Amino acid sequence: MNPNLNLWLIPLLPLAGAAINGFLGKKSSRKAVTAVALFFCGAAFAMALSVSMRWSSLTLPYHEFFAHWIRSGNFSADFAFYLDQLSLVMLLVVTGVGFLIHVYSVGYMWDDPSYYRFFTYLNLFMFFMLTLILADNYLVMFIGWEGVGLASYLLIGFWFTKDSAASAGKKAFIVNRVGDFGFLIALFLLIQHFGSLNFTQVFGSVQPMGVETGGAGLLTAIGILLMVGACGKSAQIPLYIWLPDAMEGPTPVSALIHAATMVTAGVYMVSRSHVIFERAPIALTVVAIIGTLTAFFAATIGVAQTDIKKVLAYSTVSQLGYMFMACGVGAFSAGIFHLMTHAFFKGLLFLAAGSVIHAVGGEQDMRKMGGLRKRIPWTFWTMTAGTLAIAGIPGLAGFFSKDAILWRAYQASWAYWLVGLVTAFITSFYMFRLWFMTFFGDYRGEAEAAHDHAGHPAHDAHGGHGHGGIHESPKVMIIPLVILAVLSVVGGYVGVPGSLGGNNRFDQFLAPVFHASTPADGEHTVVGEKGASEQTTEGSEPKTEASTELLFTAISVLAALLGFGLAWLLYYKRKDLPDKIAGSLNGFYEMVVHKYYIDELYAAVFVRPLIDGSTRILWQGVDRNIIDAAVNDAGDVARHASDEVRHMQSGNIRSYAGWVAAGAAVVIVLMIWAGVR
Amino acid sequence: MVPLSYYLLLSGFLFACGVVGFLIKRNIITIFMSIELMLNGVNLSFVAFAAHWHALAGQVFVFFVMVVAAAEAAVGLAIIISVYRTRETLNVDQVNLLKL
Amino acid sequence: MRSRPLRSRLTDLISTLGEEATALPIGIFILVSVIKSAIILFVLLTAVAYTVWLERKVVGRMQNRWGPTRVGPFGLLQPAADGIKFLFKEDLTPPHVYKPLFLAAPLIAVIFALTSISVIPFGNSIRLFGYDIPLQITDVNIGLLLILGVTSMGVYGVALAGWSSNNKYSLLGGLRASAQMVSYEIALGLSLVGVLIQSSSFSLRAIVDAQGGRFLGFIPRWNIFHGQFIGFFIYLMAAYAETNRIPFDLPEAETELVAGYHTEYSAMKFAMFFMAEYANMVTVACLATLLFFGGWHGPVFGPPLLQAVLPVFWFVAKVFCFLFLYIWVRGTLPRFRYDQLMDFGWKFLLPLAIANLVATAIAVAW
Amino acid sequence: MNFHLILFLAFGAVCVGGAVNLLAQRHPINSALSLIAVMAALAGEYLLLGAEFVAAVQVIVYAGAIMVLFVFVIMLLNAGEEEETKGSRVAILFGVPGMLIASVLMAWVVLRHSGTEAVAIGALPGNPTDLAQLLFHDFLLPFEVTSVLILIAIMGAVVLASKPDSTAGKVE
Repeated sequence: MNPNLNLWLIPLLPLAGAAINGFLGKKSSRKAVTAVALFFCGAAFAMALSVSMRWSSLTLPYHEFFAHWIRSGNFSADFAFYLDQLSLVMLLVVTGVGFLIHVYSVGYMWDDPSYYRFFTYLNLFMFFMLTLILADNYLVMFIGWEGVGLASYLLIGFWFTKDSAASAGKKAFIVNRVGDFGFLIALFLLIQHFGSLNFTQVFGSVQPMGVETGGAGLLTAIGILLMVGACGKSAQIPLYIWLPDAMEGPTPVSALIHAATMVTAGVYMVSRSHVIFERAPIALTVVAIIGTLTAFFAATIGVAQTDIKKVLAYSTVSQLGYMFMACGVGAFSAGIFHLMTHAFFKGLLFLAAGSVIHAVGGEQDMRKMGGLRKRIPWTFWTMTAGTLAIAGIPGLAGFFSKDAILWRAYQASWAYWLVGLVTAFITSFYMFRLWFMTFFGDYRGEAEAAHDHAGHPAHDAHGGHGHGGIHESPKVMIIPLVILAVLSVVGGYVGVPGSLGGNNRFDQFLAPVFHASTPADGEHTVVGEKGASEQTTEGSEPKTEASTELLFTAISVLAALLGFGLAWLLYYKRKDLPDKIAGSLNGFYEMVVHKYYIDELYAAVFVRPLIDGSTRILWQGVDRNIIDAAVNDAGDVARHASDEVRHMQSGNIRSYAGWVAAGAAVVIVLMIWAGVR
Repeated sequence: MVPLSYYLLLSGFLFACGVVGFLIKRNIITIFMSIELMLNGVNLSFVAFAAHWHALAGQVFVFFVMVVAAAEAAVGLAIIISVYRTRETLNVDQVNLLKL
Repeated sequence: MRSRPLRSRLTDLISTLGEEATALPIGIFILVSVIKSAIILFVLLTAVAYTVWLERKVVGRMQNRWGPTRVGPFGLLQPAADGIKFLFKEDLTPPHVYKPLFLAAPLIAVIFALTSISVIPFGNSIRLFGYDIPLQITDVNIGLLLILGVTSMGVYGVALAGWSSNNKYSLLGGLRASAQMVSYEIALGLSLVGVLIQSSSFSLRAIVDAQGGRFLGFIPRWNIFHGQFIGFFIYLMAAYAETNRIPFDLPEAETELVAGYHTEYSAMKFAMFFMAEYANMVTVACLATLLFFGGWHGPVFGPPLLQAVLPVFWFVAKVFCFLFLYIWVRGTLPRFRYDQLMDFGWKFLLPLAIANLVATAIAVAW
Repeated sequence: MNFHLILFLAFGAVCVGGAVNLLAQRHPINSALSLIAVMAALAGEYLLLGAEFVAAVQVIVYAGAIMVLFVFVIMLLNAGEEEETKGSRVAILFGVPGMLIASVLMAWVVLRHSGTEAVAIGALPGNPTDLAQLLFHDFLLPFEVTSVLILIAIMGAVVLASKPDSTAGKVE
């Protein structure tokens, strides 16, 4: 039997931290708050590590049951946790990166008046995220799902006195609701058809089912609806619009929630439901197309952004698109691999960006930076590691995971690969653009002069310290950066593909989850273009393909280098060129700068009609003329009727008694009549 | 030996007298007494049924009815006193407003 | 008696009313009952008359005067003279009274006063002409309840007299009487419950029988020595109030209300109230004897005839003691104020009675 | 005719007479006395039915306590004869006839559908021990509830009947 892992402690530790800080934090000193937050978060990380230590002695999947929640007829949903390889990876990523970001936040948020509140929310987020990961059924997962949404809302709107932050929080929440709606419907469908939300039971019921080919069936519907949910949470087209706005939150939040963990929940959920998706090719195709489009689309927007965090935000959207692309082509383990490496390098990038912003006194516009390389060397070098990793420079984490995805995408369809490749090029370009603009050239901002005046926005908690102009961040911020940088560099080596002489241990590790349940052999050929990918396990790829794969690797490296070169040309060598290009591409550039007017489009398509419709039809039409009128008319009728009837209420007791007696007499007569008959 | 129906008839008669008294009497105290008359009629049927079915529980219910009657008499008469204090009449036909 | 098979309808009916039915043929039963009623009525009325005489004598002595002395030796014929006087006085009916009730009230008072004596046993049954004849008009197995019920009806006489006189003194007397009697009836009833718990019967005969025997060979096993002293105390107080005797004679307080509820009464109607009051005193004294002082239990010795008479003697002696106590109290204590009376009843006697009841219940359950 | 029936009829006649007299009398005190007569006669009926304890309690509680309260209140308020006032037509036009029709119908039903089963005297032991067993054991909860009820009634009566100014004085 399995040893008792006490999984429940992992989410509950951060919750305890949140509770302590939430209730007592206001009165406690910053040091106490820090100690509580870091201790409970670190304890969760330690628990996760201890679980992974005992990994070999476990039979998987591991279940842990706590309490009955809903018991209704045949349907039941319990509070129970579930642990397998997939959960473990997520667990380690979330607790590990989360802990590092907690540490970083200590430095970053130190001067914020609501210091305790920040850590309360952060710990709360950890609780929900871990619940989401460890859930044994969709319902518990949904708790976590909604909970992280809540935490995200609270943290985006952390500086709620600022109007843009508050509305960004609301936007995130509302857009997420759209996705949650799809998720919920999917859950209802699951309950209706499988009578359960338990992963084991649902997948057990799904496994014998064949692959749905001829059109859309039940699994396709469920899959697409799940994907809608994932789109909301993971910021995919068309629901990505909230993520860039979410950058209103403090930078550690952006790093933790909107880059490393929460936004990957969608990927995790799709991967968790892979049994369903594998049997619904149309749904898979939808996932792949959405992922691919998002990856490309967001990357192009990222090129024209000037806000350092916005660039990273669109980059995140784009990278998430990669992950979905991987899922869509059936390469779930590649998706998760990228998820992990992305957590490392994107967390790193955000934190480093935060450090930069910190250094220049709250300025986020890259055009007002430059030449920071010498001033903040630690930040520069860690950021360089992150940039190289995301750009896919060989030997770093991003290279391996992105390469794995592209290779699998090619196996599915060259179109995915091509778009992915172009995206990789653009990614490399805008990341190096950011790099060059920030760290090279001359300093263009005025932070030197105006560093400590109160004029710059109070957000990003700069405030009191660092009066000496541009300066390096404190150690407490640098150490997490370094650790993440190291991880970004070496994190990829757990999944070196066979073609590069590795044996892709990551894929093998996840294999029990993703390969135990692929459709039966006779069926997979029908999957069509994805058939090949599902047949093979990367660990044992045929040698004949190794050279091809190597070729593709070379091409993507080339694309990355090309991006670097272009960025070097435009933003280091010939700085006048970008404006010229922008001028020549007048309309298109405008469009990109304005993010393809998507927000405006949404406003026109959804928000305006909604407001107009609510005002004209629902309020002035339905509400006033139908509902209110019904109520008023009912009231009028009642009033007129009672005007007539009230004469009965004379106040005369005997009169009342007479009515009662007469009524009783009628009842008695009726009873006797009924009895006699 | 007396048939059960005789007891029931007597009980019903008392009850009906109570109802009629409630309807035709004007003095609030007499009306109250009519209620007691109804209760007594019901009690008689309880006891008669208790004897008929050999179930002592019927007699126990009489006690409960008596307790309720006692409580009702106490509260009711107190109300009558306070009504009389404010209106100086016991005629229910003149006590037909909730306010003074 | 409840499981006895049904013989005839008549005996059956009577079986619910008295125990004698099985012992006596029906004709003789009726005859005996009539004779017993007559004797007891005679004795009771005589007792009432001579209680009045006794009262006048004793109070007189207490007040250092002679009391009645002129009519007969020691004034012994005074009650007869009083009776004749009442009979021959003009029977006034004031014009403003509500006549039906004015006439009915004294009757109600005296009837209920005399009725309650009917279930009181004076002694064990005696053998006469080969039949067992209990010294009691009828032995009902809920005798105590019957007495309570009948005495509680007695209040109507007083209340109606006060009201129908259409006189403010009378009305106040009637109101006081009804409020006082209803209030003290609760304490009275609760004080008896202790005795009932100990003897677990409502039958007065059974209650007396339960008091036979002795503690330690010389203390009689009467209820008053058997844990019911407080009960007796409450009973005594409540009984004084129920009979409107000093110190609770507020309904007829001369100094305030002229003569209270019987202000407007004269001649025989007044005599009826008088009789009712003293009959009630006798009943209450009998009840106290039966419930707390062992009834007719006492030393029995001597020849058979003496043995037959002694229990009755003991009973009468105890009752006499109580009547004397009444008179003694009257000669000694002043009258309460009305609010004091109500406070005493509700705030002292009632809680005490409840405490006594609870204590007795716990002791018995032990 | 038998003795039992004769007694039943005698008590029943008192009941009926009392009830009718209650309705007929104009003065509340006469109505009250009629009601007392009804109650006493009912106690007799209970004796016939073997319910001795109920009979005794009927006399003590109903006739001896509740009705005393009524008489007391009548005396206190010095209630006079009923005045003829124009009351409710409803009560006279619908209530009384309706009730009479219903009564007659019920009487008809009772007479028609009840058999010749008779209730014997003494058939049911109404002795206090068995009643106590029922009351304090089987019906303990209702018993306690009614005791609470009567406690509340006592308090309510005290509050209602106390003069408003006298309570105000206590508050000060």
